[in-house]
Amino acid sequence: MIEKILIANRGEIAIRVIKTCQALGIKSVAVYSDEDVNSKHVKMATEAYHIGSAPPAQSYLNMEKIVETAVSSGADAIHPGYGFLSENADFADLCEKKNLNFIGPSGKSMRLCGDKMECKAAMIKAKVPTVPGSPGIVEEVEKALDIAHNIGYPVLLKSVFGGGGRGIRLVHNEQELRQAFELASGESKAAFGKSALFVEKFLPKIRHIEFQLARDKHGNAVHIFERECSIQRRHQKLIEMSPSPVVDQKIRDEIGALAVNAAIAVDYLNAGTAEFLRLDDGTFYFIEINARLQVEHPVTELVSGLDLVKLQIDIANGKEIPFKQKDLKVNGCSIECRINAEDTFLDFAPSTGKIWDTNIPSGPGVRVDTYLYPGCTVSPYYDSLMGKLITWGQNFEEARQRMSLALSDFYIEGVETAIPLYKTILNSKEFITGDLSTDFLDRFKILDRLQNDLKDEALQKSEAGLAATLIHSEFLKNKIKTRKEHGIRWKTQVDRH
Amino acid sequence: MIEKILIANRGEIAIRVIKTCQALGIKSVAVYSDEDVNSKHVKMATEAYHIGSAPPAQSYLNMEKIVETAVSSGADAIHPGYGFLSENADFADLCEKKNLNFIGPSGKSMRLCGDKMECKAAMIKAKVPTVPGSPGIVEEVEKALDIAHNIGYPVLLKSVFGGGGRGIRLVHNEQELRQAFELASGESKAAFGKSALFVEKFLPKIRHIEFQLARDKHGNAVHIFERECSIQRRHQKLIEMSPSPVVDQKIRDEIGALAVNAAIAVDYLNAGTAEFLRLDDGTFYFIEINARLQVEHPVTELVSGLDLVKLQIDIANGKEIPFKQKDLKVNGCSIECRINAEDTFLDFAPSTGKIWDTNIPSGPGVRVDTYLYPGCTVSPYYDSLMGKLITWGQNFEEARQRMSLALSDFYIEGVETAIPLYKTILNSKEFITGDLSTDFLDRFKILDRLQNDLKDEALQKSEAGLAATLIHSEFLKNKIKTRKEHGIRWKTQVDRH
Amino acid sequence: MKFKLENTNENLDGEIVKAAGNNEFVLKIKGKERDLKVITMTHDKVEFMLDSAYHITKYLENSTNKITLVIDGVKLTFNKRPEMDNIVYKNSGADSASDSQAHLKSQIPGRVVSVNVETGANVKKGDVVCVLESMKMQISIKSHKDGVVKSIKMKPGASVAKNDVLVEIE
Amino acid sequence: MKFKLENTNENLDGEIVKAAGNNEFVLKIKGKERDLKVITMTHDKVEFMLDSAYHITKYLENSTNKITLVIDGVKLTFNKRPEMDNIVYKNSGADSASDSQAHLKSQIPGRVVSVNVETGANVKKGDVVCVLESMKMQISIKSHKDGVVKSIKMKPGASVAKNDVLVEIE
Repeated sequence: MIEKILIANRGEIAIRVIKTCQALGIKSVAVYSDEDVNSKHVKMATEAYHIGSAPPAQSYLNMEKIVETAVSSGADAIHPGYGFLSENADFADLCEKKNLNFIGPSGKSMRLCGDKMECKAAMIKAKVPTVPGSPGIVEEVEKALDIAHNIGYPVLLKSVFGGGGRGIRLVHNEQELRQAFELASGESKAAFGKSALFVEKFLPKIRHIEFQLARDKHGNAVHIFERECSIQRRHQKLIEMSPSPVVDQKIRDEIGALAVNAAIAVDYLNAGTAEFLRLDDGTFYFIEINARLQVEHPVTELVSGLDLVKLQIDIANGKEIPFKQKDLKVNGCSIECRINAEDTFLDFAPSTGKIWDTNIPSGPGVRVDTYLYPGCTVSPYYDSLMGKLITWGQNFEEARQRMSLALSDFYIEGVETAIPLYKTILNSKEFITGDLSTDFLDRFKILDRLQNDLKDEALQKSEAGLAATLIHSEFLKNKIKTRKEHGIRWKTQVDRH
Repeated sequence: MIEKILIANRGEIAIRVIKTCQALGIKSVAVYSDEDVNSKHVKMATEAYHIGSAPPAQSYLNMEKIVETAVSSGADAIHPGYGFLSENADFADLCEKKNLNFIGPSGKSMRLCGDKMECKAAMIKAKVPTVPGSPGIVEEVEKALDIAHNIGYPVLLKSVFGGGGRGIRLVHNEQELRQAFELASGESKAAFGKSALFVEKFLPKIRHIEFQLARDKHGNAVHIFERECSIQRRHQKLIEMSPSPVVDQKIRDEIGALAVNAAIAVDYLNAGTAEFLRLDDGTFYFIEINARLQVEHPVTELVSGLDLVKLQIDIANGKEIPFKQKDLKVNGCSIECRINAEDTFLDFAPSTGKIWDTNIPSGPGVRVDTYLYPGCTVSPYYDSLMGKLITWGQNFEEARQRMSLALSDFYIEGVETAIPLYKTILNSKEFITGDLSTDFLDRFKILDRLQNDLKDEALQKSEAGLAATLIHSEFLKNKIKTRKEHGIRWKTQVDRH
Repeated sequence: MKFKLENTNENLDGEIVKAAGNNEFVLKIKGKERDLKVITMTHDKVEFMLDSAYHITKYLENSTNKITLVIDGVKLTFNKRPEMDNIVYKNSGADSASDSQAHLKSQIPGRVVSVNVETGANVKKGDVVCVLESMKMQISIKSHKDGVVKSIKMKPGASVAKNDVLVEIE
Repeated sequence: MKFKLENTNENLDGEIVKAAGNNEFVLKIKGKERDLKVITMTHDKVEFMLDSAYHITKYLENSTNKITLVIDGVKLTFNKRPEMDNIVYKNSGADSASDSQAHLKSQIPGRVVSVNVETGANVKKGDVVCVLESMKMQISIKSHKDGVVKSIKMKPGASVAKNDVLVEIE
């Protein structure tokens, strides 16, 4: 039985895993880079060890150092979180070799999931429908151009190591494909040390719908409903929810069964996710298995009542999944908004720095998974996800109202976020009626609406803002006077904190 | 339809009601006394009005002023919260007279519930079993002594205006009854302007189990399961949970039906609670109806998925309850700990003052309803409830683990609380096995165990505390030196904030 | 430095062995060497790693006799003079004073509802001396000893703060 | 005082009519009298009731030209010189500079992955000038105008801060 878990990650997911460890009385071991000395996961763990400098390759991607730390600290298991080493089959193998219980699938199964081409072949064999596209990995740009020419533009250029939408690029013609190929190849090399790209038919106005999976060592396999993740930017998810507005119990049973078959086809173990695209005509295509806990797992937790990290630990301990498919019922509705440090008006470019102040929302049906606290720092070395705001309601409308309210309560000073964008989306009639697709932002010109909403909001508050400024100016004048009389420079008064 | 609600209350319950108003897009009007200028409910409401000085009689109990404020602010409804005017039938009548929708039962029904003697008569007629005791109100101490003599000591002396355990006194003999009668009479006069006491047989080792009720204007009535509220001090609830460890579905159906009959017997409208005592042999006795939202309503919200304030507003709007009894299923388990400003080791005496710092716990399955923020003040003028920590889990054990963890995360600097006591209770084998009763604290000498737990906890942290102190002393020495050199007095450094 | 941990029999001693630079120190606590790395330090707060565990400490009081701090949410009081007696746990609604003291102090803030004794009266330990009201509750304050009421320091309607003297009994 | 609300055409003017004592004031805003009561005020924060509604304001910037504040979670910028132009919304991964400016500045912090132009080269608006990496993403920085590269202010591997000049194009 697992008694001490090293969490090979940082940020909100490390904290998420620690919380379950604490509740279960399992000791937790955090690891941290130079950049993360002050991070919350370090403060919350039972023990914490420094593993290297800021760049991921020298810390959170350093398998040997992490495994060594696990062994020397007496941990008997490793939770990889998401990102970093979570889908690295070599890491899973290394853990096994060192007698560390890797909380996830076997290296072999992970390799199969990660090799999108082999995975596709396994799915076709298991009669799980897949997206039309390139038959294998494309190593040279010329080969990619050939394939694209055959299946017809536009096409998607994807990285085998992608995951979570990272490294997916839409290209409309030869020139764009050349440019994208070079960039994607470079990114992949920087992050994973190698590049492996492939080409797929671009499908317009699609929904991204995925199924949460769990499978134990005794061969029991279940799906834990779907998540609708169609609100995206640059092919990365922004808003997720469960259930999907276009999945009823019949579809859930049907596609859920496909998802379970997909898990069996790759001998998947532990919690994972089968991702599908859904066309407007209701066709579902399997795209990939994410061989790890997802960023958006909380929406599934809130509608199922399950603690998925606990479930992962139970499965890793060799226990049977403690419920059957028929025991699971969707309870209410849950929505998640990813709180990224990004500037919406700069094409979601990163925004980093010190968080001078923050207010984390709370209340009935509100959950926030975050590493933020006043005074913490958002580092340019790691990804932009600072936290996740998740709400639950008896139905979609209640979850939506609570989200809208919680977004207004969420204050982060120091970096830009998409919180105002989310308010515009949440209050749009298209979101309310469930008219979702991965091109939602473009299709409904949401950024234009956002500008109008921001203008309206500013106008609504302008008189109160002016009133505050009148009074405050008086105060400052008197302060400056007082300060000058005491011979202390005014500047000290406006220094932050 | 209700568009603007005045909340005739303060503290966490005012905030709780405002949260639902915000989610539903209903405007909220706060009222506040001199003492509450800086209170959170004032800051959160759409509008806020000053209604008088600190003593409740001059503000939160001033019916005319509150109704006048409601009318002049354009509110169309009043939510009374709990305590203060919430069970004052005259107030309900006054609201009706002024065309304000009182969110609660009618004055007539409230009067019947409030008059414990008439209520008892109505219950006997409706075949709802009640506790053996005095036939009516006892106005003079000599009369009380007679009755006690007849039914035999020990007896409970109760106030008709009590509610929430307030004004209940256990007396073992004539002398105690005389003293208690005088005190109870005084308290009741101070709080409600009049006194009305009665005597009831004291039942040893009982559980306090209550049923949440709702009844609409169309005659639909349901119960929303039970709450086990047996962990008490001085007859006031400390910890509540739903479901109760001794209530299975059969008992829930049976006693729930009695609770619904009780509501019908007094023509009860809106959300309310039927309180029962349960003897060790499984007998349930009805004791009273609380004609308002309870402090402990969140545990019912977490296991039913309902927003009870929303349900109250719907019923006040004349809507039908949007579900039937058979649609309701207990989902998981929820526990609440009341966070009172009280000193456990001073017999739970009040502890008031400024809250220098606070950390509010959060995380999966954790909810906190509170008015606390760093810098706020806990006033001696109002009751000691600063907030409520509520957890949910798939089962009792998960809810308990999450509570235990959240209690450790809850930090309040400035007043004493029972948080350490709750940790001792939550981790006791008697609580874990569900061996509960209203004399739980005495029966298991919990305060002695608490002293041991505190000692153990202190010993565990003592070496780290010493390490901190060694380093900090060095720091202070250097600081004082530096400060002296700059001619600024050391004292400014240790001033708080 | 030597301390006694209040409410326990624990005596502790420790010293800084060396400052290793980069905010790192070697300490000796109860005879054992420990590594400490300071993360942040202010006049009333220390965040640090001791060996591999994070701790946060806040100082509430630092007087000549004792230091009160909260570490990881746990309140500790170190007596600086280990030879001093422990302070006993408070255990009643009244005073923690011993029989030998004349002053009966209030341990709660509140308003005086009634004064139940007169100057010169005889009282027994446990007799109700006065009734205070706080947070909607009435609380009887009982005499901490047998004796004669020497003086009464409050009157009905007055507010009393924590530690105010209510009566003197000799 | 007169202000223009940035990104809108809203001109605002207001004054303090009188201090009514007890932290209460009468203001005139856009010609209408309003009651204001200050709850707390510090060098960068004001909490107040305006008529009957609570507001909290935090000042992020107070320069000679403009005031940026957050009120009830909403960020406002008041231009102190209403005759000045609005600042246009940022709208690309590159600079908000207009054609007339030579400097192409970085609007993000990051590490330079590659420099795609040479000094003296002709570039067209939209051509990729360099690639930055930040938060695991590679971002192409495009020229904001047609012109000739006059100087290059960074090199591969270097870190750039927000608002650092990347190249000059004339």
